Amino acid sequence: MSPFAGAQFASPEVIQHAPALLIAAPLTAACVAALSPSARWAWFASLGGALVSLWMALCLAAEVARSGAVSYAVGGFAPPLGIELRLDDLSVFFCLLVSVMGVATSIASASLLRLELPERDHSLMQAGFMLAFTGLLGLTATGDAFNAFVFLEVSSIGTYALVAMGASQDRRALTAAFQYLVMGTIGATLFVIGVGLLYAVTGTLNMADMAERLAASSSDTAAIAGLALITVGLALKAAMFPLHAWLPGAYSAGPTMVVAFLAGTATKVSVYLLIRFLMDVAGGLESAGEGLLTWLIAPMAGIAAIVASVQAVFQTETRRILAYSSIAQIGYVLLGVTSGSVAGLTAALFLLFTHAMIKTVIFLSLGAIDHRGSRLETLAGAGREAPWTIAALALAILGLAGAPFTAGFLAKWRLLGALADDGRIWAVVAIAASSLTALVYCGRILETVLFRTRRPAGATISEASPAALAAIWFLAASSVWYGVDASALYDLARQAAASVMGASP
Amino acid sequence: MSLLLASPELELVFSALLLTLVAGLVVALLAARSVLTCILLMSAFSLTMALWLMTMDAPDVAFTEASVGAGVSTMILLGAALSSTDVIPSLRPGRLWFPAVACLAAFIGMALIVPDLPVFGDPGSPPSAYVGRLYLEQTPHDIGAPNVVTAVLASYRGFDTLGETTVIFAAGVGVLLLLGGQVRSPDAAPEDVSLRASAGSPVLSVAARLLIPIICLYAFYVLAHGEFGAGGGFQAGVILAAALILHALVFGVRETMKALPVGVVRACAALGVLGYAAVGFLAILNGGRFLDYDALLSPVFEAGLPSSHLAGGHHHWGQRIGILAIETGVMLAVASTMTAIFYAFTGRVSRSDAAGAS
Amino acid sequence: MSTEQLLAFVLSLNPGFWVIACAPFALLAQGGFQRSLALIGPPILALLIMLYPPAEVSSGTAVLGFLGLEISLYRTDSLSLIFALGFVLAAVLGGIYSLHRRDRLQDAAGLVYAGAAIAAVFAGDLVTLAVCWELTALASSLLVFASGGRDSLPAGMRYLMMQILSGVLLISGVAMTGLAEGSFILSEIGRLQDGVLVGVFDLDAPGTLLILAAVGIKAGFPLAHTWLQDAYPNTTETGAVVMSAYTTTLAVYVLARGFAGLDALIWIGAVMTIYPIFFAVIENDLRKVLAFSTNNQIGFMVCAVGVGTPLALNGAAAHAVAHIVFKGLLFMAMGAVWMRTGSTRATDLGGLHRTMPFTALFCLIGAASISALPLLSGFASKSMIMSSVHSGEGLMLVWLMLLFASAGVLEHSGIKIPYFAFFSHDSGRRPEEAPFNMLLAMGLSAGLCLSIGMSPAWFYELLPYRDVAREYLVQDLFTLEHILTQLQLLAFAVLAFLLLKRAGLYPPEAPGIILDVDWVWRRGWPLAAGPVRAPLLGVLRSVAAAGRDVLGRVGAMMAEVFSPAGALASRASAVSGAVWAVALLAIVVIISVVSLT
Amino acid sequence: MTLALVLTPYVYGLGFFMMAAGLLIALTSRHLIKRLIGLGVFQTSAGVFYILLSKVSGGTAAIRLEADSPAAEALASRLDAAYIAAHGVDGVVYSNPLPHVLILTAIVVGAATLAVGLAIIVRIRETYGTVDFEEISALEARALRDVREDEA
Repeated sequence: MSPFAGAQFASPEVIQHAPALLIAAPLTAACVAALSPSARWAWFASLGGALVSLWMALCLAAEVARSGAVSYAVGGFAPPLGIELRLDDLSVFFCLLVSVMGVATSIASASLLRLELPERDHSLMQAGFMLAFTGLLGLTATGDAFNAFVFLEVSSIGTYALVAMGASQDRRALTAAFQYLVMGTIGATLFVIGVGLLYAVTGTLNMADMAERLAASSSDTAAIAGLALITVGLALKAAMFPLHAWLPGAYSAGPTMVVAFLAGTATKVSVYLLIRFLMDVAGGLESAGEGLLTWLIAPMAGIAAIVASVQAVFQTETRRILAYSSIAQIGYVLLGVTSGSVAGLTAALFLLFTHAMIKTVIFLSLGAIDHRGSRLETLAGAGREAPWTIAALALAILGLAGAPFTAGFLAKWRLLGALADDGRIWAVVAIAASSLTALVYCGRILETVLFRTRRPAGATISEASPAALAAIWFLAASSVWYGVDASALYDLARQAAASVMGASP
Repeated sequence: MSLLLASPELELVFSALLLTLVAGLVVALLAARSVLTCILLMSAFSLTMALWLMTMDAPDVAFTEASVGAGVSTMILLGAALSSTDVIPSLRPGRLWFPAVACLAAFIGMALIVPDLPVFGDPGSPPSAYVGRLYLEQTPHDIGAPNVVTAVLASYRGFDTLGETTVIFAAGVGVLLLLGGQVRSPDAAPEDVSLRASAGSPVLSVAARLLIPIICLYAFYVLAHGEFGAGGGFQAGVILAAALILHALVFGVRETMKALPVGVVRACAALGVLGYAAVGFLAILNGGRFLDYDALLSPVFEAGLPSSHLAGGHHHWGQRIGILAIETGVMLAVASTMTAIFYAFTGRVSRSDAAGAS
Repeated sequence: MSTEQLLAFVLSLNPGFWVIACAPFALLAQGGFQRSLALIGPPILALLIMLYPPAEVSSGTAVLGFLGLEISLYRTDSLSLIFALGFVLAAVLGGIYSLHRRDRLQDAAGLVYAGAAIAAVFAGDLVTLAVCWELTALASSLLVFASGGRDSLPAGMRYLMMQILSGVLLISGVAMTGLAEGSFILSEIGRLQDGVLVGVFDLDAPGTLLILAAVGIKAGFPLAHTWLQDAYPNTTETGAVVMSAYTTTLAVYVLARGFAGLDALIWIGAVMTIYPIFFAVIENDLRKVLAFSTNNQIGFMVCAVGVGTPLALNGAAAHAVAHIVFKGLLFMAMGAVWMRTGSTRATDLGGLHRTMPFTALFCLIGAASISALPLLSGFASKSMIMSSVHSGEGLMLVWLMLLFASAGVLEHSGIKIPYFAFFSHDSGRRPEEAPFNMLLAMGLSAGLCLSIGMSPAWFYELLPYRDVAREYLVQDLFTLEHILTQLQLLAFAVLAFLLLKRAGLYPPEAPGIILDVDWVWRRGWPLAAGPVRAPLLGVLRSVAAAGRDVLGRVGAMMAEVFSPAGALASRASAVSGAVWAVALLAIVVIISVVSLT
Repeated sequence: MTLALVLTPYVYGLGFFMMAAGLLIALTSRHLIKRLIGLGVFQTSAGVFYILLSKVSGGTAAIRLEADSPAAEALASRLDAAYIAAHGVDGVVYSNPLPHVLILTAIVVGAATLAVGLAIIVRIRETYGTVDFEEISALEARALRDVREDEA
C-alpha cells in the first residue's frame, strides 16, 4: 500500500502536466539563475526550481499510486514517434529521491557557496547545479532510450565544471574533474553505442516498445552486445568496482554543495537506469539481462563491498573515506539488485534511499562547518564548536555504520535478510565483512569529531548557518525516523521493486 | 544530395572509400607526435567526415560536423593549445600494453557481432523500416515541413533538442565558471595577441566590415531555411558566432567585448534556452502537451492563415511557428555560448602569455 | 509506572545492557566521586540485577520477536552466572584500578566492553550473542587506539583486523546455523546436560565450523594467537588489565556453551598450554610474558571444555573466573611498574621491592595463584581440570602435557615475573609506590585469590554443576596427592631457577640465550636432549620473528594496496579504471557472442 | 545486394576500429589535449555507427520531394520500380532521418564536452604548469608523499 494512496497534491490540470513540469521547472530555474544579477536571486531561483520539482514528484507519486504508470507524450506525439515521459513506481521512487536531495542541497547551498567561492561565481554555480538536477530528473522520468543519453549528458557536462570549481580549495579538483570528464564521457558514449545497437535490432528508441521487440528476437548477439555496452557504460557512471576510479577524486575535491548533491543522487540514478535496462528493457531477453546481472554485476559488487571498505579504512582524508564508503554502498545496492527477488530489490532500493540521505547529511555538514583541511585530524573536537551540526553528522555516521535505530541499520538488516532468504550466503558474508570494516572508519570519524582534542593549527570550525542546519537536520531526522518506523519508505520501495519484477516475470 | 549520376551500389562503394580515408586520418592521429599536428588532423578528420556524411545522405549532419568539428572545435582547440608544449612524449611501453590489448579485444568483440547487424544500405532493416519510415510518411500530415530531419529534430523529438540546447548552455556555464573570472568587463579584457599586427590593416577591416553583415544574413537564412533544406538553429548559431569571432580577430577582442559584453552574451544564452522552454509552457497554457506546437495557435486563428504550400493541403502554421521559435532559441543559445567560450579562451590565453612574458 | 513495574522492567533486561547504557555517564562524569560512581556503580548494578532474574528468564523462555526473528535477549543459568560474575569482578577491580587516570573515553569504552561481555554470556540466542561479540571487539580496539602511543595505531589496526575477521566468521556461521536449524534460540538448538545447556552446536553442520574458527581466533588457538601478544603490551596500563579479562574468557564461555565435549579441543588446549611457555621464557618484556601466559591458561580451559564432563566444565568455569582475578592482578602489578618506571623489560627492572613493597607483595600473591599453589585460587580451580583429565580415558599423554605446562607456568609467571621485576639484581631505580586506587584494586584481587584458595566452598557453590563441585571439594581437593604434586612441581621449578641463577646461567641482561628452557625441557620432556637445544631455540626464535614479520608484512602489503598512495588508488590505476571498462566490455561481449553462436 | 554484403563488415569494421582507436588515444596519451581529441574521435565513431544504420541503398537525403519533380525522376531512373514501390515513400526512396537527428545531438554533446574539457585543461596548465599527464601524476604523488612525511 503506497503511503501516497489517496493523496492529492494539486489540481488535475497541473497533475496532467506534472511529468513535463518536473523537468522544465528546474531548467527554467537554471536559466533564471544564470540571468539573475545577484547571488541571492540565483539562490531563490534554484530553491524555487527544486521545490516545484519536489511538488511535481509528490503529485506524480500520488497519481501513480492512484492509477498506475503515467505516460506523457511530449509534443503531443504518441510513442514511438514522439518522446514519452513515463513514470511508474520505480521512476517515481527515484524522482522523489532526486528532488528531496535537490531541495535539501538547495536550501543549504547559499551558505555553503559563501564559504567556498567568490560571490561572482554563485549565480553560475546555482545555474550549473540546477542543470545537473534537471538532467537527473530527466533521466528518471524519460521513457526514451536516446533521450536518456541526452539527459545523462545534461547532468554530466555541468557537473564536470562544477567539480573543477573545487580548485579554489584544493587544486586536485582540476585533475579529478578531468578524470571524471574522460571517464564519464566514455561511459556515456558506451551507453549511446549500446542504445544504437538496440536500435539497430529493434528500430525503435522507446524503451517499452524496445522491450516488446527485444522479446521477439531473443537470441540476437547485437542486442546482447548492446546491453553489455549499456551495462558497462552505466556501471562506469555508477562507480561500480573496478570502474570507480573517478569517484574518490571528484568527491574529495569538489565544492561541498556539488559533492553533497552528487553523492546523494548521481550514482543512484545510474543504478536506476541499470535496473531499467537490465530488468525491464531486457526483460524479454532473460538470459542476457540475468546473465549480466549474475556474472558481471554481482561478483563485482561483492568485491566492491569488501575492497572499497578496506580502502576507506586506510584513507587519511575525511571525504575520501566517505567516497570509498559510497563505492562500497553501491556494491551493497547492486548485490541487492542482483538477488533476483522482490525482497532483495526492495531492500536495495530502501538502502539506496537511506544512504542518499545519510551521505547528503554528512557532506552538507562537513561543508557547513567550514571543514577546510581535507585531513580527518582537522575535525578533531569539532563537536564543541559546532554541536548542532556535529550532532547531525554523528547521527548520520551512526546510520552509515548501521547502528540500531537508524535507517542504515534497518536497510542493511533487510538486505542481509533478503539475501539470506535467497541463499546467497557469499553475498551475506561480503556485506557483513564490509559492514564490520565500516565500523572501523565510522568509529574513527566519530572518535575524532567527538573525543579528540588536539587539532592541527589553523583549522577552524564554525557552526553551520540556520538554513544549512535546517536542511541537515531535516534529512538526519528523517533517517532516524525511518530507522524507527520505516513503513512509508519501505512500502514505496516494495511497490517500486514489485513493478519492475512484475514486468519481467 | 546524393550523387545522382552514380548507380546505388557504386554510391555505397564510394562512401566506403571515403570512410577508409576518415579511418586513415585516425591512424595518422594515433601516430601524431605534435599537438598542432593532432589538431590539424582532427580538423581534417572532421572535414572528411562531413564529406562522407554527404555521401550518406545526411546533409544536416554534414553541415553541423563541418561547422562544429572542423570550425569551432578546431578554433577552441588552437586557442587552448597555444603556448602549451608542442611535442607529445610517448608513454612507456609497460603502460601501453594493457590499454592496447583491452581496446583490441573490444574491437574484436564488436567485430564478432557484425553478422547480426543490418546489411549496409538495406532498406528493410529494422531502423529503416520501422520508426524511420514512419517519420517519412507522417511528416507531411503532422508537421508540413519538407525537411524531415528538421521535423523530427524540432518537433517529434523536440524534447531531445531542448536537452541538446541545455547541454550547450551547460557547457557555456561551465566554461564561464572555470575561465570567466578574468573576462568580466571589456576594460579588464586583455589585449589579444592573435592578429594584433594586422589589426590596423585597412584591407582587412574593410573586408571584415563587408563580410560580417553578409555572414549574419547567411546565418538567418540558414535558420529560416532549415525547414526546407539542410540547416537549422544550431548551424545558424555557429555561423553567427563565426561572424563575431571574425570581428574579434580583425578588430580585437576588446572591441568585440565593448560591442557585446560578456554579461549580455551570458544573458542571451540563458534567454535562448528560456525561450525554447517558454514555447513548451505556452503550449501547456493553450491546452496542449509540453512542446505541442499545434496548440500554439487556436484553430480559429490558424484557419485564417494562408494554407501551407506543401502537398497534402494541411495547415501547419502552429508547427511552423513553433519550429521557427525554438530554432531561434537554439540559435541564440548556441551563438552566445560559442561566443562566451571564445571570450573565455582568448581572454585566458593572452593573460597567461602576458604572465609568462613578464 | 509503579515502583514494582519499574523494578520488574529493570530486572527483565539483560544486565549487560544496563552497563552499556550507563557508559555515557562515564563520558560526562566530573570529579573523583562521580567518576568512581560511574565506573564502579554499573557493574555492581549488573550484579544485583543478575542475582534476581525473573522466572521466564531463568527458564529461558523470554523470547521476543524482532525484525521478523525470534530472539531472546536475556537468558540465565548457572554457566552464564559464573562467567558474568567474573566479568563483574573484572569491571569493578579494573574500574578501581583506573581511577587515577582522567580519560573518559577509555572509561566509557571499558564499560561498553564489560557490558557487552556480560550481555554476551546472558544472550539467549545467536544473533544477540554475535552482536555483543562485535561490540566487545569494537570497544576493545578503542582501548588499544586510546593508548595513543606510536605503536598503538598499527597494533590497534592489526588487532582490529583479527577481531573483524573473527566477527565476520561468527556472523556467517551464525547465519548458516540459524538458517539450517530454523531458529536462533540457543535452547531450541541445543540440549541439556545434567540441567545445563552445553554443547549446543551440531558439529556436522558447516556453519558450526565457522563459529568454531571465530571463537578460535578470540581464544587464541595456536597460529591464531599472535594478536594477543601484539595488542596487550601496546595498551595503557589500565587497558591491559581490562582487556585480559574479557575477550579470551568470553571465547571460553562460547566454547563451553557450544562445543563442550568436542574431542579436538582437548588436543588444541593441550598444545595451547605448552607452546607459549617457550616464548614466555625467552621473552624479555614482562607484559608480553603475561600475554603468553594468558594463552597458556586459556589452553587449560579449552582442554577442560574438550573433556566436557561436569567436573571438567566446573573446572573450566572456575579457572576462567580465577584467571580473571589473578591475571588481572599480575597485569595490575606490571601496569603499576610500567606507570612508575616506564618499562616492563626484565633487563631494565629489578630491586623495586624496596620502594614498591605492596605492589611486590600483591604480585607475589598473584604469581603464586597462577602457579596453582595450594591455598590459593589457581589451585582450587586448576585441580578440577587436572583431575578430570586424569580420570578421562586415554588422556594420559594430555595429563602429562598439562603437568609439564603447569611447571612451565610456575617457571615463567610464578617466578620470573616477580623475581625480575621486584627482586633480581638492583637496577638502581627507586620509583614511588603505586597510587592508592591501584593498591586498593590489587589488594582486593589478592584478597579474592586468597579467599577462593583457602575456603573454596563459597566459590564452588557458584559453579555450573553444584553437586559435582561439592562432592569434589569434600572428597578430592585437599587430598595429599594433589597437594604433593603441586608442591613437587613448585620445588622443582624453584630449584631449577635457583641453580641456574647460582650458576649464572639465567642472565636477565641477555634473555635471548636463556638456558633454563633447556633445563626444564630435559626434566619434563627427556626426549629433547641437549644437542637439539640450540637449533630448537633458534627455530623457536625464528618462528616468533617470522610471525611478527608476517604480520608486519601483511600490514605493509595492505597499506601498499589500499592506502591513499597505494596501488588501488594511484593515478596509474585511476586511468585503468576506464581501461577496465573497455576490458570488461570486451570480455562480456566476446563471451556472450561466442556462447550464443 | 551482393556488393553491399561484402561492404557491410568492412564499413562496420572501420567504425569499430575508429571506436577502439579513439579509446586508445583517450586512454594512453600523455598530453591532455590529445586525450580530448581521442575522446572526440571515440564520440564521433558512435555517430558513424548510427549513420551507417541510416543509409538506404539508392536513397536520398530525407528532404521530401514531389514525386513528379525532376530530382525525384532522376533518382527513380536509377532504381527499379518494384524497389521503389516496396521501400519508397510517395515514389521516392529516402535514407532514414532518425539517426541523423540523433547524431546532430551527439555532435553537439561532443563539442560541449570538448569545450568544458579544454577549459579544465587551461586551468590545469595554469595551476600545475604542465599538461603532461605523467608530470601531473608525479606532482600529485610528490604532494601526497610530502604530506605523509610531515606527519611522520
